[in-house]
Amino acid sequence: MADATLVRDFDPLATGSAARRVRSKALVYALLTLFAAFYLLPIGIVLLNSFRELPDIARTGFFAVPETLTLQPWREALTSFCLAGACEGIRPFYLNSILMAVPATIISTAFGLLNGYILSMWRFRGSEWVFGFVTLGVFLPAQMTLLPWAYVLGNAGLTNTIWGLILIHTVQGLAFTTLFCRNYFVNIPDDLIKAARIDGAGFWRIFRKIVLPLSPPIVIVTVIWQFTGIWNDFLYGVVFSSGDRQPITSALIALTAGATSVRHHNVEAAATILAAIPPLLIYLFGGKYFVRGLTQGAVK
Amino acid sequence: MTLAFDDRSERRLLWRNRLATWTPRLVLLPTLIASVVYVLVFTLWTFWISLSNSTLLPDLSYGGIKHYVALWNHARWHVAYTNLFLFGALYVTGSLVLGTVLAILIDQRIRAEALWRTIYLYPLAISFVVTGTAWRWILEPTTGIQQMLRNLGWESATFDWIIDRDMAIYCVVLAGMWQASGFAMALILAGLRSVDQDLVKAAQIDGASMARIYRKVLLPAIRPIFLAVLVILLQFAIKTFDLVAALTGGGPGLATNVPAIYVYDLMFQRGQIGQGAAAAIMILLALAVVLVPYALYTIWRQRREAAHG
Amino acid sequence: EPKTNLLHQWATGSDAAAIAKLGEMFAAAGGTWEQTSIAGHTANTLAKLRADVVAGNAPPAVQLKGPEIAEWNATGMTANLDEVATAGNWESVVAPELLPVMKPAGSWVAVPMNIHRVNWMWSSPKAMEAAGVEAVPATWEEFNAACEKVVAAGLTCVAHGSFDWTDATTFDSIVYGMDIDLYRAAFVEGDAEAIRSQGMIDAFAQFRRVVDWMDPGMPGRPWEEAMAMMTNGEAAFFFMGDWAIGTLNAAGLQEGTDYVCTQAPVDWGGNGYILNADSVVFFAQDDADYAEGSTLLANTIMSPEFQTIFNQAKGSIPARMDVDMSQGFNPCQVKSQQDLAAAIEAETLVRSMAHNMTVPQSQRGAMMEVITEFVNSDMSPEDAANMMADAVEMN
Amino acid sequence: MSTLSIHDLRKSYGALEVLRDINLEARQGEFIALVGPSGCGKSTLLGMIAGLETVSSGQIRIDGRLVNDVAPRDRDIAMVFQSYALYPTMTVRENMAFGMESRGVPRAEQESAIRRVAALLQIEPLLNRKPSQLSGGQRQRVAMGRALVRDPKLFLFDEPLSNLDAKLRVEMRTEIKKLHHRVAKTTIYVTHDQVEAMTLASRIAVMHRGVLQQFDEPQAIYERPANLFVAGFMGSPSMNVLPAVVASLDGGPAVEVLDGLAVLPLPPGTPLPKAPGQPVILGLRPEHFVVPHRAQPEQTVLGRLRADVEVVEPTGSETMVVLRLGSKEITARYEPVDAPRVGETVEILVDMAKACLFDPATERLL
Amino acid sequence: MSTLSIHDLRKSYGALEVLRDINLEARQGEFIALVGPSGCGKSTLLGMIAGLETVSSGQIRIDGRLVNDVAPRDRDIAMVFQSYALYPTMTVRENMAFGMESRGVPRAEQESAIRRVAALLQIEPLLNRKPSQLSGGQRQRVAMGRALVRDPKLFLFDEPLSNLDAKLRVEMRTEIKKLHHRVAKTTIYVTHDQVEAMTLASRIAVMHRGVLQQFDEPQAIYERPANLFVAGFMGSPSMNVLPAVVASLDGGPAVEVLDGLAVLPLPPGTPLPKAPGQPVILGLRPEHFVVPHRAQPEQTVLGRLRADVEVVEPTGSETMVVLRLGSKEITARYEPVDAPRVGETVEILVDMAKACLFDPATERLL
Ligand SMILES: Nc1ncnc2c1ncn2[C@@H]1O[C@H](COP(=O)(O)OP(=O)(O)OP(=O)(O)O)[C@@H](O)[C@H]1O
Ligand SMILES: Nc1ncnc2c1ncn2[C@@H]1O[C@H](COP(=O)(O)OP(=O)(O)OP(=O)(O)O)[C@@H](O)[C@H]1O
Ligand SMILES: [Mg+2]
Ligand SMILES: [Mg+2]
Repeated sequence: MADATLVRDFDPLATGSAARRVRSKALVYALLTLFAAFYLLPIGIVLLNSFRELPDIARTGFFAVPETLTLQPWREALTSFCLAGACEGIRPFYLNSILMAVPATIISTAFGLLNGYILSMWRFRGSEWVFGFVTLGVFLPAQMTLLPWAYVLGNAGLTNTIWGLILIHTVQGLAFTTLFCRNYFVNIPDDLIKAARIDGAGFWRIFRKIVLPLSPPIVIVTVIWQFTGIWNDFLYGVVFSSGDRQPITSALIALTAGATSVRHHNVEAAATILAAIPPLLIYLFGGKYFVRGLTQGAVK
Repeated sequence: MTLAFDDRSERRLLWRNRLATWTPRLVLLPTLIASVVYVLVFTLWTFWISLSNSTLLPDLSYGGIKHYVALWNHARWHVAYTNLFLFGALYVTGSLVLGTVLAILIDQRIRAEALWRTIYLYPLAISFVVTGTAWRWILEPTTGIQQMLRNLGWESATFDWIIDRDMAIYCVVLAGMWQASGFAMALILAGLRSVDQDLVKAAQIDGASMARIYRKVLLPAIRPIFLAVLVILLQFAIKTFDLVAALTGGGPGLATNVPAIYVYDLMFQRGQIGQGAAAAIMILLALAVVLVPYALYTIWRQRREAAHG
Repeated sequence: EPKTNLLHQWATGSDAAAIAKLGEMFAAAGGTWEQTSIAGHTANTLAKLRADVVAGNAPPAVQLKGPEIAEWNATGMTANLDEVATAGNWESVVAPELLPVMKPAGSWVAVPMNIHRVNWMWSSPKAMEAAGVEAVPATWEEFNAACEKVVAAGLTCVAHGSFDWTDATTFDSIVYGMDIDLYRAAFVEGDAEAIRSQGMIDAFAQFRRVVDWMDPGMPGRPWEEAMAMMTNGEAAFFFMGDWAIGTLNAAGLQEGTDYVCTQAPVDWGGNGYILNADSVVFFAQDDADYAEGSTLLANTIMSPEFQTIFNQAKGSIPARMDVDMSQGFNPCQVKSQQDLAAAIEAETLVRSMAHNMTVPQSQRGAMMEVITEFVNSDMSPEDAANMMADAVEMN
Repeated sequence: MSTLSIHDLRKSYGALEVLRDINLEARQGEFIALVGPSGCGKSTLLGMIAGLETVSSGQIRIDGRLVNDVAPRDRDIAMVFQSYALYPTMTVRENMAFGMESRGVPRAEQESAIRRVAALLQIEPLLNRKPSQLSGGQRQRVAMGRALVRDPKLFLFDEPLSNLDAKLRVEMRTEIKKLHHRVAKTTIYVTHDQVEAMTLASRIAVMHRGVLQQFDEPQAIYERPANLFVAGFMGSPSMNVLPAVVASLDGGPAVEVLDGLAVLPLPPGTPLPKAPGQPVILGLRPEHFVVPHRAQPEQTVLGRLRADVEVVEPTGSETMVVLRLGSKEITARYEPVDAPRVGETVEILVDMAKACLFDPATERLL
Repeated sequence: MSTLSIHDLRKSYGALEVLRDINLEARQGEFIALVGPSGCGKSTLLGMIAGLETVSSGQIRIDGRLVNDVAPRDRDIAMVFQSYALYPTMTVRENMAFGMESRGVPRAEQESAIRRVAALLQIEPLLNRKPSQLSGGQRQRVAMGRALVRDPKLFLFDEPLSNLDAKLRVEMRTEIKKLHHRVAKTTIYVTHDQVEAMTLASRIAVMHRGVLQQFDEPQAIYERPANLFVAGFMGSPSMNVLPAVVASLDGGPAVEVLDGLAVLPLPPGTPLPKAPGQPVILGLRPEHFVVPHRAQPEQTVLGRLRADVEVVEPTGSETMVVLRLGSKEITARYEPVDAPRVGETVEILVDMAKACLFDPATERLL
């Protein structure tokens, strides 16, 4: 598939006189820089303050040239900061988040791929309705589903387990992954599937040998989407996991709500950044595939 | 006429054929069941609860529409529902406009495009549970931009929207745009790239300025993408929760309350599950107002495209 | 083997440290300690509790307060602690005002962890001196006069960070200080007529004056920052409960020089006390281990050792009246205990509306909405009183 | 026995009927071209033969066996697609092996089949490349190779050349023709290019709007098109059609064209197609026009016309000339040396022995 | 004065040089075709003329004015694209008006220009439709209309017909030819279809790998291709090329082909291209072969060959026959009636007066 989103062969600003070309490019870069400052501001502020001493922050506020730089907040965030009842920093919760996000991402992506494959290449009467129905799940507000989920988890004996969270995120994710995968797979030429059927391949063999090898772009999209979504969710984590089994974002929710205890802004800043690292990394490395896959999958 | 092939192998083929037609449906079944439970049962349950006597805990006895009456008599709900439309409109148009501007800038064959794109897109990767703090720091007059400007010597600088009940909602919009405009940018950019480049060439030869080319030719050509982004953003807007919770907690006063916060507060903090459910149903209604026309439009467009080949 | 799992919202910092101590003591007594701490909004804790109950899996012990204890007691799912209570003779050592809260239907279902005083006013000696205010004002009239001076001196009179609960905390003190009977009728009984009365309108009018003395930066400001304005002399007065003591101690500030603690002004000249108490409710458990754990946990919480350690960290005072406070407590805490006794004596002790010790959550929520709206808008006192009465009547 | 026989086949998508009353038969080793304009149902028919589309009614038999309900894999067919449909993630070798693997053919056998076909198509050097690394012509060849390794009863082609550029298309056309001579498999070949159909097929089925218009040998279709549609569709430039009226000339049968501007004789002895004075439509191919001095002895029935030259289009080997005849334009083929210039008035003969007459009402050949 | 003149033009993308030493000139009203295989740089050259691509070095002048640095809008050109590039959200009328609006042409003038061009192209009934509601041919017409309303100095076409199907392409080709006669604007027309180039252009520029191979009139290019590339590219089927050796026959000049299998005379008086015994390459077009009984009196220099028939491809109006000559295959054009059958051995004459000889080393025409 052509790398349509990444290259552009024609540059409309490269016409006319050289002076005009230089002027328009300069304007473009100036604007880009301005916007970049706006987008980087929050993360920049957090990063800056995560290296500052607490009294320094207290004296001069968050927007100030630091007097001294220290790694102490980071050390504390990693090892001794008291969070959700434990004073071991954010490490224990990291593991929870990974144990939750990785399986839920994999399972929902796997189902999404299969569903998308069926809904685009093995259509049957009513399959469009099934698709529409599954996609509706995208729109349910989470607050509304909390109590029904409690019943389901209770009856399934999954309350306060990682598996309960995995179940929730998988079911919730199905809507998105199915939507993305279906919209991606409809772009695969029908002829390919027809050729494979004539070649004697059946449902599974076509999936494994033809469709899966073509899926990396959309797999990347769904994995990124699901992983960041699951990683960043706090509501389900708060309600359906307990104590030291909470995911990291749920543990960190304390930072945003007023608590009746002393605030360690610098440690919070460090913890905040540490918590954001996995999704950030994923975007950093998968970003360009994400944009590309998204446009092949999401918008149709 | 006798069959040219022996009966047994013919029948075996038939069976295999039949299995093949049913495999897809069987594989789809788990998802379908999950969706029926998740979408249908959960919604119906909530709807029933909204008509029940539930307060502290769910209670399935029928109680009439009292929760809806109470809901609409509640001043805070009015604030929340009004905010939903104000915030929704500003957030969606703001993100679209900002995303469009960014997409157009990035579309100019710039260097290190991936870098710029990542900068604008990364907020999507981070939860507001995490960045809410930073935004508070920035917007808070005593710690943020206002203070910085004053420290720099501009004594009368004022930027205190977040503590101004009339302006606080715009801070929420601003932070929301910060998070979502990258997403809009990515999709619009890809849309721009999918437009036939010959159109730009043709318009240039036609003597149109770049502004005119985008306004008259390129942006209209990707209208379907705008619509898709619009719908995605709108459902983000309607479900907005942690953005507000982290940034203003619904304050100052009740100024930035939104329905999702209201639902959560009533259902869980106040123990008025029935009224919370009624509010949730109102959210779904708002969603339907957005989605039904979109679905109809999509179907109509598909029909039309099919008709024209 | 006794086991427990305490659901609470002391998730970070010194709170978390205090709870960790409870865990240690529980474990030392032979129990297996688990906790579920849920930060942020109380709604999170309650959501978790509701979800667990709905899932048929009620947690053994939950941090809950005031009328909520009664509400959950009414569901019939709470445990009965009468036996332990009798054995520990709790009836006679716990502050009497707490008894109806801990045994809403006659049986013990909860144990108190502490007593917070809500109606503290913190004053800055530095600011008062700068403004020429000689004594800490004792009545609202004096307070108003003092504020005039403070403002004239170019300082902020009232340091404040506006959230619904801080606004309500301040208003608690005003209503209580102006008319204790009104407080009882309106905020304890939830009587709409009382709320609509002239007394409440007067209270709102006084509240308006207080709000006008706050600086414009107050909405959404963390209360620690507001308190810092007071301690460093930018502002003269600060209304906040005694949990402030933890932060003051941590910053190494001294009572008397850096700040002064007195009760918020009262116009009726006596000794007042608005009380708030954290408590743990126990839910009935099928598992014998957990049932046993509940007994152990209740006893641990009620033990003088825990009450001492916990409250020294939190700034509150022990819920047991018989704990020796001569060692390791802040002077304000000592004063708190003395005032509590005096208030019980004078029958001026009340529970706090703002901190969810009186009316049900639905009514309290409605009251707090009106209060915080009042602070953040230019609503008139009459409208505010009417709105609050309407809201209470509806819920 | 015929390899493929189709009887009263019908296909509809819901209310939309896309194929009607198709009857077709392919003898062992025959090369049948299905030709027709876009959307006429060619691909649908091919899909039904392959088993990729369900049959609405009628019967399809392969080697006598009714296959209406047989899955594609069990029909013993191979197919080449317009898009080639090469599996993009597999090498050429894997593409060719895929069908055999699916059927569990032993590896050694697979290898030898691939080697044989690769040699036949001269694609040995490409075996380890991915489709994206191949040129259009190479992809086309690989697609054929994939069909050939299977050694099926029936070959199906769906516009296999239409993605190639003009030059390559001509070359590949000749290759397919040679290949068919060599392997002599029964072949159904869909195309919308009438030249391909003419040059390749032993018989051509012309379709229009889901209905089979004519099914005959190429030369027969070209010379005696069954109706105006076939006449217009087959041949490029198209057959010129002129409204005419039955008349007589020198006692023999004739037609009068262009409101009496000219009278053209019909071969003597032709039974009068209609009563004199009745309208007919006269069809003349560009090569039926003859420059006077080039008239051949065997061309005996010649009409004569005068016309103005409108456009001259030299293609190198021949020159097409658009002539204006009253309100009508006709295209005539000239040898390059004989070509007139634009604006000239020329005299030209018509070889009426080859002319076709159609009924204006039914549009059928008379 | 020439409308367009290009001098020593060069274009490179980074290290990749895509155009080299292009020198080209279009006289007022001329129709120039740029032809060459895919990727040879045609579109790039056109883009540079339009101002859509920067110039690496060299000069482009329009009406004598150096336009290297002039923006497209100020070059007074119009362009028709392969994809038509119609603005999809505007109606046909708006599409045509867009350029004038951008330039601030008064509305009344716009209207009259649109009316004039719509009448010329017979697209009045389409004016209020959107491009998506048009057929391929109609879109093509509208794209031309949009270029025409502007009344520019120079028309640029980039493969305007290659998205149409074979039939429509032929029709539109004729229309463009007529249109050019009517409006007589200088036109640069890019195509990779040599037939289009031949039929439309007054002069053809053949390009290959970014280098201009030959720039001459169509007939000259067809009959005297400058080198083997042009010879092979122009004409379909391609010119047959045979290795040959210079020899003599009956005292006259001749060439010996196929290791002495045959000796073919060259026109008497032709200067010997090379010393006898030297290798040359003989180029023969399919129509240079003549069936013995069809030989015309003017064809005096005839060679004679015997060959086996390999493939017969009837197209209706003519029949292409692939003949095997030793190890070589050649394609010859036959009248359908004269066509042999596969497997026969035939005798055929070669019209050597039209033969081309090339130098095997330089590949240039001798
Ligand atoms: N799945 C379908 N549902 C409805 N109509 C269809 C479907 N598939 C094809 N058609 C219609 O059936 C008709 C025949 O289509 P088909 O693809 O067979 O045409 P074709 O002759 O192959 O055309 P082309 O030369 O463009 O490939 C068309 O009018 C098409 O719109
Ligand atoms: N922006 C670019 N960057 C690098 N190389 C380019 C670019 N644009 C074109 N090329 C290269 O320049 C060469 C000429 O391209 P061009 O599009 O002019 O060919 P063309 O003759 O128009 O081919 P076609 O017939 O396929 O349209 C090609 O090899 C192409 O790969
Ligand atoms: Mg087709
Ligand atoms: Mg090109």
